[in-house]
Amino acid sequence: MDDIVIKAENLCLTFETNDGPVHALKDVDLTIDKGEFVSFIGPSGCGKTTFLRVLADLETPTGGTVCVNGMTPREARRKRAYGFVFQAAGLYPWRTISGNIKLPLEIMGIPRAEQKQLVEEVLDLVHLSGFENKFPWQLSGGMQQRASIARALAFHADILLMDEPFGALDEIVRDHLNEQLLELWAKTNKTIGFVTHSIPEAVYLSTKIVVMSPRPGRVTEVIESTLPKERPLDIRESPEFLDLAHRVREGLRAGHEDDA
Amino acid sequence: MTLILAALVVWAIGWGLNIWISHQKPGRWQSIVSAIIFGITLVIMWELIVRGSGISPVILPPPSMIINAFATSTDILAADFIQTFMKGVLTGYAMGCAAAFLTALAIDRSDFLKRGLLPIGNFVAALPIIGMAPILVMWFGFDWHSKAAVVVIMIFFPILINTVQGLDAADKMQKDLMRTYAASYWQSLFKLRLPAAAPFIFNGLKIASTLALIGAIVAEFFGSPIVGMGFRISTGAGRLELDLVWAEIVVAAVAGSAFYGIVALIERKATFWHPSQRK
Amino acid sequence: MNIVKTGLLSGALALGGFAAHAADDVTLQLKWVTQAQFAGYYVALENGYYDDEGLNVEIKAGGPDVAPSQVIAGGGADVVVDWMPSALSAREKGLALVNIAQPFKSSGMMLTCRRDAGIETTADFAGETLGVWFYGNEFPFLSWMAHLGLSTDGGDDGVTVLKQGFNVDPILQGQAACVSTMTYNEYWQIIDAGLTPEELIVFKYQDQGVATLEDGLYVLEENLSDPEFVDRMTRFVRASMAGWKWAEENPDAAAAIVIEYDETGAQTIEHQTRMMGEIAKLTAGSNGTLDEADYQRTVDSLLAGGDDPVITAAPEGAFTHIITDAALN
Amino acid sequence: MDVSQLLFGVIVSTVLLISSLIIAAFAVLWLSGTGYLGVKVLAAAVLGVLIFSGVNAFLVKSWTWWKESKIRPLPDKKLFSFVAILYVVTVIFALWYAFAIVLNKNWAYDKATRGGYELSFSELVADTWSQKKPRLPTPDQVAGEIWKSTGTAAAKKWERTEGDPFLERISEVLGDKRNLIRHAWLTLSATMLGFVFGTGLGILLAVGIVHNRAMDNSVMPWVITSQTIPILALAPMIIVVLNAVGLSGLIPKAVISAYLSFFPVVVGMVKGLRSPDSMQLDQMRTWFASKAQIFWKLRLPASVPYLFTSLKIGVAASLVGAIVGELTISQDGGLGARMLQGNYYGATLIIWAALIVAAALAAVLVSSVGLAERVTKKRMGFVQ
Repeated sequence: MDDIVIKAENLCLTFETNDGPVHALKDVDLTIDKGEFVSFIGPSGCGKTTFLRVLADLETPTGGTVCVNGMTPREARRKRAYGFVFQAAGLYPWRTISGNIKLPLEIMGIPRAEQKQLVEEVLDLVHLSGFENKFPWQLSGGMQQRASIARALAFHADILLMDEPFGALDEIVRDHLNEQLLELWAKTNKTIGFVTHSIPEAVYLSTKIVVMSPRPGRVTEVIESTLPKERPLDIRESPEFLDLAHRVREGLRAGHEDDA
Repeated sequence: MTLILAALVVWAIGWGLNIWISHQKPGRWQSIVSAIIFGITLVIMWELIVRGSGISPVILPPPSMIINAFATSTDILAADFIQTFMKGVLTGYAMGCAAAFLTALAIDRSDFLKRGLLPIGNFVAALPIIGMAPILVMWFGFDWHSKAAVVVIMIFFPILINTVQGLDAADKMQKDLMRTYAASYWQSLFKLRLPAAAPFIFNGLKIASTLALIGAIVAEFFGSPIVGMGFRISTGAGRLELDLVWAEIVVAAVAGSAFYGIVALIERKATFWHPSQRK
Repeated sequence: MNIVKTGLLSGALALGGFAAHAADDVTLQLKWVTQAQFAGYYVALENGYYDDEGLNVEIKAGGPDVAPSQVIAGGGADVVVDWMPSALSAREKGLALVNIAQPFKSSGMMLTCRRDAGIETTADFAGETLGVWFYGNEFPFLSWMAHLGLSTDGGDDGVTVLKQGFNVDPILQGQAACVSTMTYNEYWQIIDAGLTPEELIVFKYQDQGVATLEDGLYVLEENLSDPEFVDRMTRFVRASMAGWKWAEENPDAAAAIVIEYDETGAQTIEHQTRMMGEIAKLTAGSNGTLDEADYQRTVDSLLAGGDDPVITAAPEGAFTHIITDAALN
Repeated sequence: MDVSQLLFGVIVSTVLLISSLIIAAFAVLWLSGTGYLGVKVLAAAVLGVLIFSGVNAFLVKSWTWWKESKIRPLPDKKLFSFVAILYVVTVIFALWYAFAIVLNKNWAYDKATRGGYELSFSELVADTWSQKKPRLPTPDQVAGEIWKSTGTAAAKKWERTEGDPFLERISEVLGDKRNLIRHAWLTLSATMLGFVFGTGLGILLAVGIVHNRAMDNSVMPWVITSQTIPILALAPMIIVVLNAVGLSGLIPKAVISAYLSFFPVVVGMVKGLRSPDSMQLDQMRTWFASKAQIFWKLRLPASVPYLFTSLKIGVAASLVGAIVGELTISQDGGLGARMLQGNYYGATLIIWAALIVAAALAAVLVSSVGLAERVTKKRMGFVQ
């Protein structure tokens, strides 16, 4: 099917350490369609970040296959098929906001004039117009993270991979950014992979929630969201939402039990 | 000519070996072996190039001559080592460290002194103090006392500044915690601030360990009894005993490195908890 | 700006001079810093004696850490001013230095002692601390001590040797009973410091019969087989000796020339004038030719070094008269 | 700053000045006996520190009282620092004069004994503070010597060149061998050249070490070892070797100066080039950045703060290198040559003048690098 963007089959990844092998990922099978918003949730050590890093070719799997846009992760990386947002904003203190967003564009060799236009576009998208010439430390934490999302969006990759991007922010800012992320997703129709450890966040954002469990890292449950695409903040008090959240919690517990 | 070509071949082999090693599984042995191979490569190239290009041994003796001089004059080298290192450097080092440390503690007690002395200390630490060597030789006489004095003034300020900085290193939260325990000045000094300062103090001690030997040797250039590493180096060149001079330089380098290594080793044992000491 | 300009100018002049006269380059390495001890060479340069001989001479001043023998071995000079003991010692170490001229007839080296340290004769040296220069200058002292039968390892029946810096502080401050001085230099520093000649007693190496030859001109033996080099040195020695004789006759003017060439600006005209007066006494007896009797005395004195003689065998071919014969006769 | 603060400053300074003079006088009286010099210097230092701390404790107490009495507003921090520095400087000068008496008194007594006259205390002080070749010259003597060898020397040269064209006179004055300014300039040029060599070499080595594991393993330990070799020992040999290949003058000095200054740069740059964390490097990977791009866009800019810290140490080391070089190649002039010549002729004033000028040079060099650091960091957005 053309719509499949990411496909993992029997994916395994084992780290060799002094205390013996650690199975970060074991037999992971997963398919993600175009335009989906997929959250990965699970306790720490369950391999959710590792999975994202495998997709981004930051880790090499030790078994199984993985396809991104029909290519190997390495080819996908070479083709710049995805944008990656890390846990911290990771903006360069010596570059202004627009300089930071230009950084990947410079690396990819995009012409200067086009760079300028792209930067304006994405800044508008994340509501940061007017802050082009500010340095990162002159912005609040939430604004910095928005800038880093803008940086990941700047080169029009179809896929956006986000590794706990809002983990270090406070609840109120987080809500706000979640709302904006949904808006952005609706506008751009990108495929988003999103790692989180917050159940409400996962339920609120996703069309598909992947529940994972540790030792060995594996997928225990994939929950399709029944929520509509249009999601105001107060949807979180609806029974449908609470039901989904309950299912996720159950899934997490189940994963935990067979660990014990 | 063939010898010089041979030198290039040796270089290629040595470097190739090191590249091969660097692709092996990482471990502690790797850097040690690499460094040794690099050093041996350099020494062999030195030998081959000096012999190959016919450089006079009174300008640059080949390593084989230096090793020979080393072997035949161990008694001289040992006497020089004792005079310069054991008497001059170690005495000066101990005195300089103690003086700087005590001064740092005295300064630490008063904000006023800290504000007054630190800028001046920083300034003095950047000065070419080595220029004081002839003056100190004039003041403290020709024997090792003046060398120790040079060592003292050379290492005093680096240690002082590092210690004072270190005593400020404990963070506010930890200091507040000590306050909640109603700890006295000395309690908080010994239980919190000195341990927190240790990485800084050791940094100062390490800098001082390389400065000390250089200071003592330089001071010997300006007058000394007829024994000592600086004496041998300066007079040996005049007598064209370059092999002995280089043997003495080797002793100095080994002694200096060992001194530094010992301080670093103590640091590793004493501040194992510091992030920089963890793997 | 000025330095750059002067540099360019002198560079252009040197090039121009080379083109015009095709002058031969000679580099002379001195044994010590620019002072009246080397007045003859500076006078020859300033008065154009070298130019007249078709030579383009560069004089490199020395210093406490510059060993002329090492410089000539490294190819940094064609001819060096050195003392015979250190030249012979270098020869024995395999660096074949040959004396081609000897402008200094007498030795200016002496040991200056304070009378209040209880020294009247050489017999009083035992158990005292004596200041000595090294860097090649220690050889005459060592052979003298061997002559007197004194060990230099310290102890009551020997002397304690102190590596003297470049000044006379040890005697002023009582750290040593005697220090090494030159008649033309350090002795006057002691006098300038306020001690009177009556308070001092001097032992001249010349009077003690252990004098060794001082400032001579030395070249590498291998170069002497080259007739062109011999010719160049002949002209050099001729011009240098003319410089020396002029300096002897015009000490004040010679001192002023030396001052002009001192790059460090630390020399004073008073000191240099006095030094020139003393130097003239040492050069007076020589027309530049090495006196073989003096040579033999130097060698004997160095051979008689006791357990650890400066040289172990009488050197062969350590001097030549070819150049002085050609230059002066 | 209001009047009361100024008043406070003045009172404190006066108290400090008086107390320091008391220290000086006391030290002299106490030490006017005879004995081993080193012991006395040590004793004087201990005594100085004791009195110093006593006065200090008193000041701190009164300061606290002042603060708590709330009669007047608290003087600001800058003034406090200024007074503190002033205090320390005053004490240093007082001790300097005191030590001048202690160190020079033997010669004064020696002269008196030989001349057969008695010295009163005031005569002793007058003599020790004005000797021609003192063991420790007083600050005013050093200042006088510096002025003599700069200002007065320039004025003399100016007069002597009367009649020459104006520009020529200026260049004559600046190029005067007796002028300390020229020697400072010579040292400065060797320092700068060596600094540029050393920094360049240091950065290149650091880049190699960061990018090549083999180099990291094999070269780094020897870089550290190189600094334990006493450079003064190598200096004469470096000069002879370079002379043999026809390099003389500025270059050998610059080489020695580079030898000393490359080390801090290597160490700092390796640290700086490795300062980007794994997240930043991963980020670069996701963009498929080349090694060169990672270097130019991430590693190099991230290393700038580290570079400047090293440069400040490096420039001071460069100056030491140039001076050490000049101690050996004294024939070309420079501050090191002045120190050596001063030592050779026992002219302590020349040594001290050269030392103080060298110190001033070091201060200027380090603060220029500091200024460049502030400007660059500000432009790069490092400063908050």
